[in-house]
Order: sequence, then C-alpha cells, then structure tokens
Amino acid sequence: MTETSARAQPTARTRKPVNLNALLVEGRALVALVVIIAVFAVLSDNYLRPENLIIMTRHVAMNAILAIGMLLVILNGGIDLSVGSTVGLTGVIAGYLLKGYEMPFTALIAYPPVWVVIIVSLAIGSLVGLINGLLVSRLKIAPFIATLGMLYVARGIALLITDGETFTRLSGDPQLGNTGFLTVLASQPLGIPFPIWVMVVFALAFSLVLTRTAFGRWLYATGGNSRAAELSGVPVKKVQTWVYVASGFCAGAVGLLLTADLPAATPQGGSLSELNAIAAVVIGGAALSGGRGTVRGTIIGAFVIGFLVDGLVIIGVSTFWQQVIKGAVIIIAVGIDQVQQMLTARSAIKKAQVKTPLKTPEAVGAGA
Amino acid sequence: MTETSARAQPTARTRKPVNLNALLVEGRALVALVVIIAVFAVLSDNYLRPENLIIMTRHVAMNAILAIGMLLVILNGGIDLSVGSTVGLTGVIAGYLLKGYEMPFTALIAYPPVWVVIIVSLAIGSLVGLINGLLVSRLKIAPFIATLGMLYVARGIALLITDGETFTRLSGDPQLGNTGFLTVLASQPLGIPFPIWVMVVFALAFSLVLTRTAFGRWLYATGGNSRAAELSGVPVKKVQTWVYVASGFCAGAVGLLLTADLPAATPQGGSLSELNAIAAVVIGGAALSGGRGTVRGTIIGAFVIGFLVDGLVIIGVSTFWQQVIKGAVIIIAVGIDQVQQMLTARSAIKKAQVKTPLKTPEAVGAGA
Amino acid sequence: MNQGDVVLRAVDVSKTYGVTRALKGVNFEVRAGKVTVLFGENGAGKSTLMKILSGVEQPSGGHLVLHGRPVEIRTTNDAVDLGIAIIHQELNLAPNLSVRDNVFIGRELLTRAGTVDRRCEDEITAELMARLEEDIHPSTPVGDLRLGQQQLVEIARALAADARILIMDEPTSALSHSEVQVLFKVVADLTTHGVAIVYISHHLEEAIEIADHAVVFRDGELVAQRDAEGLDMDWVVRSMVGRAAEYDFRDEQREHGDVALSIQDVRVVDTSAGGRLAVDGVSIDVRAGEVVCLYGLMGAGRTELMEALSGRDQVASGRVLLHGVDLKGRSIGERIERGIGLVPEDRQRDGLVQLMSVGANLSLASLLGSIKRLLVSKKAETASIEREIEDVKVKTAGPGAPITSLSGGNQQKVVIGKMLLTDPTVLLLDEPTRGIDVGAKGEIFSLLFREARRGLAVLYVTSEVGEALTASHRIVVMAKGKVVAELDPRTTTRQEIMSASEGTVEASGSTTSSPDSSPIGATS
Amino acid sequence: GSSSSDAGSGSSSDGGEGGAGGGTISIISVDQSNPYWKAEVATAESEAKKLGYKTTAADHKNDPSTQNELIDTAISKKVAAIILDPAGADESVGAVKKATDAGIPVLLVNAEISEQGIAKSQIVSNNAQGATVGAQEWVKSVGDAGGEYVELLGAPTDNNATVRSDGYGQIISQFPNLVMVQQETANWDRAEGKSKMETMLSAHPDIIGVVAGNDEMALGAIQALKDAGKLEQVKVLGFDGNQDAVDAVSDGEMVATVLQPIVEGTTEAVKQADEFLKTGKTGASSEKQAIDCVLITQDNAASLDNFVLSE
Ligand SMILES: Nc1ncnc2c1ncn2[C@@H]1O[C@H](COP(=O)(O)OP(=O)(O)OP(=O)(O)O)[C@@H](O)[C@H]1O
Ligand SMILES: Nc1ncnc2c1ncn2[C@@H]1O[C@H](COP(=O)(O)OP(=O)(O)OP(=O)(O)O)[C@@H](O)[C@H]1O
Ligand SMILES: [Mg+2]
Ligand SMILES: [Mg+2]
Repeated sequence: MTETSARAQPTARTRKPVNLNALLVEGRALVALVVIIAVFAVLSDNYLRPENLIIMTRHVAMNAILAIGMLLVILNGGIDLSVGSTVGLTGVIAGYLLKGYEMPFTALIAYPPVWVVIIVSLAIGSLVGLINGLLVSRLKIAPFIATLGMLYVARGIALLITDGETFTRLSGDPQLGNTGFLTVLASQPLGIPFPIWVMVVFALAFSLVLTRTAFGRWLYATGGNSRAAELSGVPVKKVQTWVYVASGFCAGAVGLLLTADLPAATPQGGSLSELNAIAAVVIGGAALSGGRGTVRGTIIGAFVIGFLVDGLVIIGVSTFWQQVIKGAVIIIAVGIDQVQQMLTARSAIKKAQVKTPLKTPEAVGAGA
Repeated sequence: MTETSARAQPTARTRKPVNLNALLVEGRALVALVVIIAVFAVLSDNYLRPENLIIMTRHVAMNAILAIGMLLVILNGGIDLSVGSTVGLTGVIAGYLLKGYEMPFTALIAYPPVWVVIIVSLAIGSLVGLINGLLVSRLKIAPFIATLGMLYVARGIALLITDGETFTRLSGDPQLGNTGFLTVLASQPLGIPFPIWVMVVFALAFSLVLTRTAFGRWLYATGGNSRAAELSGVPVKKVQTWVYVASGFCAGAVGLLLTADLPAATPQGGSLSELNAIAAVVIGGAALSGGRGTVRGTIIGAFVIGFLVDGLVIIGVSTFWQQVIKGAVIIIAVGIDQVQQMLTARSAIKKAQVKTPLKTPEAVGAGA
Repeated sequence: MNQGDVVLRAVDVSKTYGVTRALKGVNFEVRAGKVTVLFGENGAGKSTLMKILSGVEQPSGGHLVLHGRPVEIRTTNDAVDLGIAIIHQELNLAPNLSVRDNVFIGRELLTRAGTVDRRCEDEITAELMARLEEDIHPSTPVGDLRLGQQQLVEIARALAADARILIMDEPTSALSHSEVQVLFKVVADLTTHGVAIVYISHHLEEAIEIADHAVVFRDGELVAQRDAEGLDMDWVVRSMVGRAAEYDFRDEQREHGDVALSIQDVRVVDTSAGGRLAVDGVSIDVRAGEVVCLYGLMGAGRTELMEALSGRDQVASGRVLLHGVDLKGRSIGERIERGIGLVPEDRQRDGLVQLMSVGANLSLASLLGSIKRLLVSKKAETASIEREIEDVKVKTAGPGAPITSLSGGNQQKVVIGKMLLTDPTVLLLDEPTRGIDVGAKGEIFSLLFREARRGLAVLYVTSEVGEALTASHRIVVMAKGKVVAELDPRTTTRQEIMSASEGTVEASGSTTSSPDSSPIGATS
Repeated sequence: GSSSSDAGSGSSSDGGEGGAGGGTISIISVDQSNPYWKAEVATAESEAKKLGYKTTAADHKNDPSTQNELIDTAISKKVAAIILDPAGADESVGAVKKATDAGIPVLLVNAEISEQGIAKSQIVSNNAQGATVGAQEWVKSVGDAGGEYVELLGAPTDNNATVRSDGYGQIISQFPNLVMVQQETANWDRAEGKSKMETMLSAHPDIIGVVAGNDEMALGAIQALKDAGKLEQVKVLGFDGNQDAVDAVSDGEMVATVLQPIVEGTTEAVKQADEFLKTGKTGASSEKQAIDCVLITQDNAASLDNFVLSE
C-alpha cells in the first residue's frame, strides 16, 4: 500500500523535471540543427537530397566518433587535446602494417592479416589514451597540459614512422593474405557507408555504458562530486584513467576509418579535429566542468557542426566567411543555453514580485 | 608562554613552505631552462654565442608577451585560445592601414600616421579580448568555448580583410607621412631588438600590476576562490572581463611586432601560438585552476620553450623529432612539479605526525 | 551476538591534522543493539573518530578492535565489507545523479548481463523511501531535492548497506521534528535486530531521547560517559562545556540606537531549485548596538536571506534599508563601502582564499583603503593587518603565514576581521560558530558584543539553541522562509524556540510565553 | 551541338544551379591565403565566367580528408566539372576516382596524381624542370668558389616539397664544392622561414646560399639575412613567382625565382573542361600535360605581373 503510493504516486510529480532539463539542454542543440537544415534547404535544392544527406552524415560520423570518446573525458571534468594526433598516428600504423614491415634482426617482411592490423591500431590508440590517463590520474598533471604534450608527441611519432611520406596501396595482396582492409572499412552495407554504421554502434554501445553500467554511474558521479564518489568507494582514479583510454580507442577507430576512406595513411591525418570534437560535445549540452552530458546530445552536436560546414560549402560561401560563421555558431549555440537559463531565473524572480505582499511591514513590526 | 609557543612554533612549520613553494615551482622551470642551455651548449659551440642568444631571445619575446597576457587569464581560472588569431588580425589591420585604405563613401584613400596605426591595432586586439571577456563573464560561456569560437571568427575576419593577400611595403612613404613603422618596431636600441624591449617593459608593468595594485590582488583572489572574493566586494565580473582585454592587448602588441619583423602582414600570422603561450605559463608554475602563477615564472617558461625549439634546430634535430621532444619536455617540466608537490605533501604529514606533545591553538584559546 | 556486546572498540586512538590534534588517545566502545550517542562541542573530535571507524581517515595512533579481533580499516569499502556504514555530517551526494543512483553508488546491483539492475534498485530505493515515509521518486535528481530530503537520501544510502554497525553523524541537522521522529522509529527497529548505532547530534534533547549509552567528547578527549538512566540535559551540558569559558551575554546593555538595518517584506527566489521562494516576505529591524540571532533549521532560508542582504542574491521583492537608504541595485562592493558586510556560512567555500596568506585574506575587502598613487601601500596595509590581528586575537605565525595553517576558529576570526576592517555599521554572520571549537566560540561572541557596544548592529544565523539563548539580545525564528517568531532570550525557552522553528502554528509569532524555570528546557 | 546540350541538361537538372554555358565549375584549390593559389583560383573563376559557367571555390589546405569532403559535396551538387589542385599525389587518387565515377570530369592543375586514366587531364607545372633551371641559375650566381648552403623545405607531407628538393639536389650535387650543411622545414610559411633561417644562421654563420622550396620561405630567409647584414654574402633561390618575390628579384635581393605557369595552366584547364563538356574530349593530345616553368631573373622580372609574363 505505502509501497505503491511511494512508487506510483511520485512519478507524476518528480518525473517531469528530469526529462525537462535533459530535453531543454539537448533541445537547444536540436533547435540549432533544425535551423541550420532549414536555412540550407532553402538556399540549395541539393542539400536535402538523400545522397547528400548520406555524404554529410558520413563526414559527421568521423567527428561524432571522436566526440563520443571526448564526451567521456569531459564528463570526468577533463579534456583531451591529443585525439587529432592519435588519429594520425593510428592511421599511419595501419598503413605501415598493411604495406608490410621489416621484422627486426631479420630480412623478413611481415604482412599481418587485416584483423591484426585493426586490432593493433586500436590498441595503439588505447595505449596513447592510457598514457594520458596515467599522467592525469597518477601524476595529477592538468589534463590540458598532459594531452597537449601528447598532441606533439603522437604527431611527431606518426611523422617519424612515415618519414613524412604517405602510405597508399592499402588494398593488400591476396598472396600475402592481407586483403580486405578497404573492402571492409570502405564498404557500404545496405547503401550506408561503413563509418556511419560505426558511429551508430559506438553511440549505442557508449550510451549503454553511460546509462546502464556501474562504470557509467561512477563516471557521472566523479564528474558531479568527486569527493562524494570517493567516499562511496568509487575507484575515482581508475575511472579517470579509463575515460582517456576510451577516448584514445575512439581516436584509433577514426584513424582506421579515415585511412580507409582516403584511401591513404597520412601522418597529418586528423589535425585539429580535437577542436571539432570538443565543440560537438559542448554544443550537445555537456558541461566542461564535468558530470553533465549525454551521447545523444553529443551526436546532435556533431551533426550541427558537420551539417553547417558542409552546407556552407554547398551554397558556396567563401572559405573565409566559413570560418567566421563556424566560430559564431559555436558561440551562439552554447550562448543560447546560458541566456535561456538566465531568462528562466529572471522570470522566476518576476513571478515572485507580482505576488502581492500578504502582510505589510507594519503588521509584522507590530507583531514584534 | 603558551602564547609564544603557539606563535613561534608555526613559524618554523609554515613560513618556509610559503617561500619554498614559490621558489620550488619557479625553481623547477629554472632547472629545466638551465639543463636545456647546458645540453645545447655542449652540443653546439654556436648556441651560447651572444648573437645567437639575442636571436633566440627575440623569438622568445613574442611568445613571452602572449604568455604574459595568457597568465592573467589563467590566474583567473580561464583560458584564451583566440590569441593566435588575434595576432593575425591585428597584424593585418596594421598592414591594411599602412598601405592606405579607401574611406567609405569617398574616393579618398587615407594614410593614417604610424602612431594611429599602432593605437588602432592595439585597440582592435583589446576589443577582441573585451568580447571574449563579456562572453565569459556576462553570458557565462565556458572560456574554452567562447575563445574557441573567437579563434575562428578573428582568423576569418583577418582573411576577409586581406582577401587572403599578404600586405608588404610597410615602410610607408615620407609624402604620406606614415613612415616609421618598421624603423621603430624593427629597430635595435642599444643593439637589443625592439621586441625584447617590449617583453621587458610588459614583464615589469604586468608584474607591478599583479603584485602592487588592487587589481592584481583581486585577480589572485578571484582565481583562488571567486565566491570568497565576490563576498569581499571584489568586482569579480569586471576582473574577469579585463583579463581577457589584457590578453587581447598583448596579442595586439605581438601582431604589430610580428608584422614589423617579417616585414609583412599575413592573415595566417600567429597560428597555434596560443598553445605555446599556454605551455609557457604552465611550465612557469601557474595552475590552470587559477590563483597561482607569476610573471617571472611565465617568462622563464617562455624561455624554456623558445631555447628548446631553437636549440633543436641549431643542432639540426629532424623536424619530426623536434615535435616529440617538445611535447615530452612540456609534460616532464610540469610533471616534475606535481611529483615534487606530492612528495613535499607526504613529508609534511609525516612531520606533523611525529611531533605530538604540542599544545594546539584551540587549547590555548580555551585556556585564555 | 547478544544485545550489549561490544562489537567495535577504538583503543587509545589519536588523530592529528597538521598541528590540530583532533583526537588525543580516545578509548571508545560500540555495543550491539544499542544506540551510543556522542556529545561534544564543535571540533571536539566526534566526526574525526567516526571517520576513523569508517575507514575515511587513518588514526595517527592507537588501533581498532572488531568482534575482539584487531582490524585495519583502510578504505570505505573495507568498512562496508566489515559491516560498518556511515552517514557523514556533510552531505556526500552527486547532485547530478538520481536518488537511486546515489543510494547505490559504489555498490551497484548488477543483472546477469552485468548491467546495473535499475528495476531492482528502484524497488529497494522506493521501499527505503517508504520506510522513511518520504515520498520521493527514485529517479528524481538529487539536485532538485530540499536539503532535508537530501539528508534522508544520505540516510537511505546507509540503510541500503544493511550494516551491523551504523554511524550517524548529525543525520538530523536538516530534518524537521516529524522527520526526526520517523528516523527514530527506524533506529529503534534496527536496534531490535541487533544493529549497533552510533549517533551524533547537536540537538541535545533528541539525542538524549534515543540514547542507550552517552559519551561526551571535549577537545579530542573522551571526558565522560554513562548509561541512559539518569541521563539528562544538565549532565550533558556540564560535561560538554566543562571548564570552557561559559558565556552569557543576555543581560548586556539593552537600550539600542536607532534602526540600522531594516528588512521589509523581503522575498528571495532560489533560482537553482525551480523558482522556489527560499525567503517569503521576511521583515526584521536591527538597531545599532543590537545583536539579533536568526534561528532556524537548515533549509529555513536563512542563508538565502543573508546572501540577499549582502547583495549576492537578488531581492525579488521588498526593501532593504541601511540607515534609511534603500540598497536596491547596489553591488556587494558598494554595500560593503556603505557599511554592511556578510561573514558567510561556509568558511572554506565563501570565506577564505586558501592560496593566500593570512594578511592578504584580512585586507582583501578593505584594500582600496590603503591605495596610495594607484599602488597598494605596503605600509598602510601591513599596519591595518597587524592591528586587526591583535584586535580579533588571531593566533598566527604572522601575516605571511598561509591561511590554511590556522585552526578553524582562527580562520573564522580572520573572516570576521576582514569584514571589521571595512568598518561596517551592520555585520551579518551566517553560522559564525559552525565547526569551531569551544574557546574560539566564546572569543568570537565576546568580540561581536564588544563591537556591538561600539555601536555595530549584528544579525547572525545559528542552528544551536544554546547560542540563541545565551548570545543575543533578540531571537528571530525562521521556518520555511518565513519569520515565525520573535523571542526575548530572557523570557523564552529552548522548547519554545525549537517548536517554533518547526514552523508549527502554535508557536508562530508568539513572543509572550511562560518563562521556564530551567534555562535549559527538558523534552516533553 | 547535341552533346553540349545534354552536358548542359546534365548539370542544369540540379535545381537551378545550371547557368548559361551549363552548370557550375567547382574549383578546389589549396589555400587562398597564399598569393600563388589565390592567383590560381582567380584565373579559373574569370576564365570559367568568360565561358558562361558559374563557379564555386574552396580550399582543402593540403588535408586529403578535407579534399575528400569537398569532392563529395561537389558530387552531390552535381557540378559540371571540377578543377582540382590535388592534396598529394597518392592521397588524391581516391577522391578524383570518386568524382569521375560520379560522371563529373576532373581536371587537375598545378600538381599531379600518381595514377593516369582517371582525371580528364593533368596540367601540371613541371616542378622537376623548374627546380633544375632554378638551381642552375643559383649555382651560377654563387660562383665556383663554392661553400656551405642551407635548404628550406616545404611541408613534409607535400610531395611538391620533395620534387623540388630533389630537383635542386640533382643539380647542386654535381658541384662537390657546394655543401648543404642543413635542411629545415618551414611549412611554406614566411614567418617560419625567417625564424628558422635566423637560427640556422647562428649554427652556420658562413653560408653562401639558401635554396627555398617556395617564395614565401625565401622571402622570410631574405629578411633574416637582411637583419643579420648577410644578404650580400648569401644568395637566395625561390620558387613560384609571387609578386613579392619577383620584386625581390628585380631589387637584386633574390637571385632568381621560378615562375610556375599557374595562370596559363589553369586557363588551359578550364578551356579543356569546357571543351570536354561540349564535345566529350579535352582536345589535348595526352592526359598529362607538363607546362615548363619559367626562370625569373633580374632580366625578365620587370615584365612579370602577378604570375603573367608579358612577352
Ligand atoms: N581535514 C581536516 N584538516 C585539518 N583539521 C581538521 C580536519 N578535520 C577536522 N579538523 C579539526 O579537528 C578537530 C575536530 O574536528 P571534528 O570534525 O571531529 O569535530 P566535531 O566534533 O565533528 O565537530 P562538529 O560537532 O562541528 O562536527 C577540529 O578542530 C577541526 O578543525
Ligand atoms: N524546499 C527546498 N527546495 C529545494 N531546495 C531547498 C529547499 N529548502 C532549502 N533548500 C536548499 O537548501 C540549502 C539550505 O537552505 P538555506 O541555507 O537557505 O537554509 P538555512 O536556513 O540557511 O539553513 P542553513 O543555513 O543551516 O543551511 C539552500 O541551498 C537551499 O537552496
Ligand atoms: Mg562533526
Ligand atoms: Mg545557511
């Protein structure tokens, strides 16, 4: 009896605020996206054509995957500037393995099969993340600095591996049994490019992790109130380390997709993509202070940026204006959020003011 | 008697750490610098030649001036990613004015004198900073995002102004009375290049501001604990706005110096220099969380980076290795810092635990 | 095991923080099925001992014995595994998470698939809420909850661990009387099942009410203990306050100057909690030289009122007059200039700049006073700092010492000194004695009354009835954002103050009430 | 005739973007904030307009994935033709193929791709030849005395940087008394060229020459040498034919630069695109058409105006 009342009756009252807040924050990103689509749909008839939507979505996918990894880091209250370089590094590693590498101390050249290549690349990406994570969680180096250093190191290593060259000829060779890299990663199951599938899978997987697993709860907790989490026995340091690993893993995946997409492994791959990823996460309603943010919002954020940039190209806005507009949209998309919150606060105060005073000061004074 | 014990005893414990910490934090940057100089001095006979020291110092100066502005922002707990673009923008403005601009609605071309050019450029730089500041302090947009947006906007505007061109011929024309830009900004009073003088002046001026003015105290207070500062009547919003203005102003100065140095105004000027500035500040012992950091440390940090990068070129390390080493040094320089602090913290606790039979201030108070 | 067996024993435990010796060799026992109550002034060392028992802190000396066997409890997880759960004095919740998430955080129930079993957790959470007779949906974000409700979530979390030893460090500080009664039912139920309870509260009556065994701490030592029979307020207060300077300022100079601060029908909105009215039509006058005490439970809206007066929060409606001048639209700085400043509730969060020295903290609010030719004159600044350090008796190595090297009480004196340096005519203090120890407390009040004698108008918030009674000229009781009573400390009783603070009808507004024989009322 | 009309319809079918001559020509260049590529785009735009096409221009900043995205958008825009300055010989093959498969003719200017038979034509300025003539002139000016010299390289991932560097090397290596003491990347950038030059000068004070991968870096180096008062003793070689560089050459500050016939090449590319759209043939004999670069020395510098050599 009390059971039911305790469980059923509140739903009506308390459920609302939960969704509302979430919706509002993401909602704003969604509004931005709708506006962008609407504007460009008017300005160009091609914008909404299915082929174009698919193409733009494929462009979004790369950034979205990076952004998902970045989201975890940001939920933890950190930041990862090294993802762009990690993309370059892992891509180069893949290219390096596919074209075959001399085994040390022997004259042999090894041609690992594609699945090995993929696993190794992802592992390298995760390793870079692990190093970031340890620097941040153990040595207590500010995430910004640790990952800034890694930004240079990873890019440098990528350049060293290729000596500045670009690896092509990634299709492999039946004799060597290392074919399939492109046929898989650049394929289009059901007419949908592979990267989009990856984005979908990652999105589902990571929102599962965030919403359904203990780790996800711990992550939000550490982001929201690290001390409370620690007192509740949450392995705060482990959580902090793993989010960077996740980010590195995502970067690795993007590195592979990018390489297959070109198809060529260039050490410059992914430059500056960290900024787009961060922008996507924040536009998607996450707080850089940590504890707030969702995969759904992040994906929307990625679409906002991608659809904007491509749209500007399609309607033929000059390269220079593209930059101005992109920057302005980032600021506005996040600004609306803040302004809105202030307005609600204002209106609350207004409401309080219209309430006519119940008792006059005198009355109380007399009472005293 | 107990009084004195209560008074005297802490001195031993507390006084030292104060100075020590300050010294240690900067000390570490200094150590790094000394090591770097020593290493390169051994590897190249030219490294310590006066001319080379002057050249390297001139390279340092540009970054140091940016870093000083960045220091203020970081002391406030913020970050300014837009300084690089601001350098480009202000440089272009200067070039634009020097080469003469068509006055709107007239066929006339105006050739403002050099001092006007300089003032306008600095004003533009400060204006960019002001916008950043207002976005952060009024709209409460996260500094990272606000200045990230500005990074794109400012760069885009710079490109639009020049339409991608590079302005040369900045020496002006006696007839037009706009000569002197180069003769002043690229001069070498007492054999020391102008940028170095500017660095020195800025360093002195800003450390005066930080250490001797109310604003400086307010800045450290807001960075240390903005809520407490606010309740103490500190105009936290104003302080927050002004640090970005200062940063923009410094960027403006660098924009002018860079333009005079080439001599050419290119819209790409200053790209990515924000990262070097941030690195310098943090290597110099500042905390990205705000409230901790000094101009001296920042300058040292700038020297660490500059002398490292140039040194690597002088001994002819490959470009790729240069990046790896630079990143590693950033991480290490800051990492040592953290490790050291942990160790000192440990030992402090140990010390506290061994000395048991001491009367606590409370007890004394109670006795009174 | 049987009722009354000793399950957990702290043997000669001591704890040192820097120079602060929080515990000085304490021997302490916890008995199965019994409620052991800890009494002690702020800073006596109660929480510190509890933190040691629950693995949050490690003792500097001594050891623990569990079920007769020596144990080391290194982490909170160790404690939970050993069946020890704790409700911390300060809330430890993640506001961005739901009630359910907070209850089970770190102890998730997993499905076979390895995911969190939300349904099961929801059910248990709902049951706990039902048990605490609170109607809160498990998926409500904790951030949206009232402080009291948040504290209930904290309690629910401890219950969910169903531990054999349950430590409650001031679990009721934000609860209303009725909510407290519910908690006591739960406690009684637990003890009958042999659970050992350690209970800490500053609400002495309620503590005495459920105590099976009482222990009194003072300055980090266990100074007295006895069983329930014959346990009464007198004994508790005597053993608690002990040799510490008793203060009673009730009969200080009664005739006050004219109205310095006039609060007229002020409303304050708590924008964070969905436009709730945190302060709802409050009117108070404070006269020069008068010390007014603002009593209430947590969540009564006192802090909001204080912060609105200080200029941090916006006053939604009503007027605030300082010497007849409306402060509307004035910034915090301008208000300080005009002579009204706030000593905030949370010293660490709002009072101090931890990275700065004692001197810099002291002069922060009055810096503009020592400006000479655009620069801060070191001479003028140091002079005023040294003067203030003497004046408020801060025990420090000197102006250069880091603020963190001071004891809580001295830190508080620095915050107060900072405001006094701006020579205010009205001083607002929110919980000025929270978490500071016996000696400092007395000093702070004598300081306040000394300034009052010099004509300062003082309005301070407290949650301790004792303070309200002994250290004020007038007691204003707030509940649910409204002023429910204005009482004269010479004529009123603890009982009256407390029942008024519940916001219950019969007490509201009553100023005339039968004077109670004993200054310290007994529970009915 | 007929073929032109269906070319026209082919592009004008994409709602209203079709113009008089039939459709839009998409110009994808490297970086319009560099005068060289700016000239490239400007030429293409004016030429296309002359022939009655609409144009859109974009930069890929030498980033293959950006180039990929630009090609994608061009495809989904169903542009009539693409004039592309590819981002890397290998990286760009895929992109060009994609467009060609989508039935959009791609004509390459300035740089080539490593496969034939995909693009309709590759009108490249002959970098190898340019580097050769440049190097020969430079060697002449440094004289037989010989000595040490340094090289400023373009962006390491840009194969033009390699081609030119190799071209220089081939010639200079024939003169054993000319020793390259250092190579540094300055990413085609003037400011970086200057600071790298300054630092290299400290390491090697007595160099007699600098060969730079492009004019921007060369101009940076010249400024560094001026500041160090060594411009007399050091001979600088540039590449591209920027107006600034050409002026420097006529002022005798730069030994020589190599004019890439970018205007000529781009004009030709647009013409051939138009031809192809109308007749299905570019009219050019072969896909690969290397236009030789022109050496710019003090003698002919005067007659050069913004990449156009007036005979
Ligand atoms: N983390 C800490 N660092 C330094 N000193 C501390 C720390 N925690 C507590 N103290 C000091 O130890 C002493 C005991 O603190 P404790 O919290 O145990 O007192 P308490 O009895 O719980 O007081 P209250 O009734 O206010 O909770 C106080 O002087 C306090 O200032
Ligand atoms: N009904 C409520 N709903 C939501 N939040 C509440 C409610 N009541 C209080 N709070 C929050 O709890 C906190 C404590 O309230 P507040 O500090 O105003 O009360 P108080 O009388 O000052 O109690 P104390 O000073 O002892 O904490 C405030 O942040 C307030 O926003
Ligand atoms: Mg306590
Ligand atoms: Mg309060």
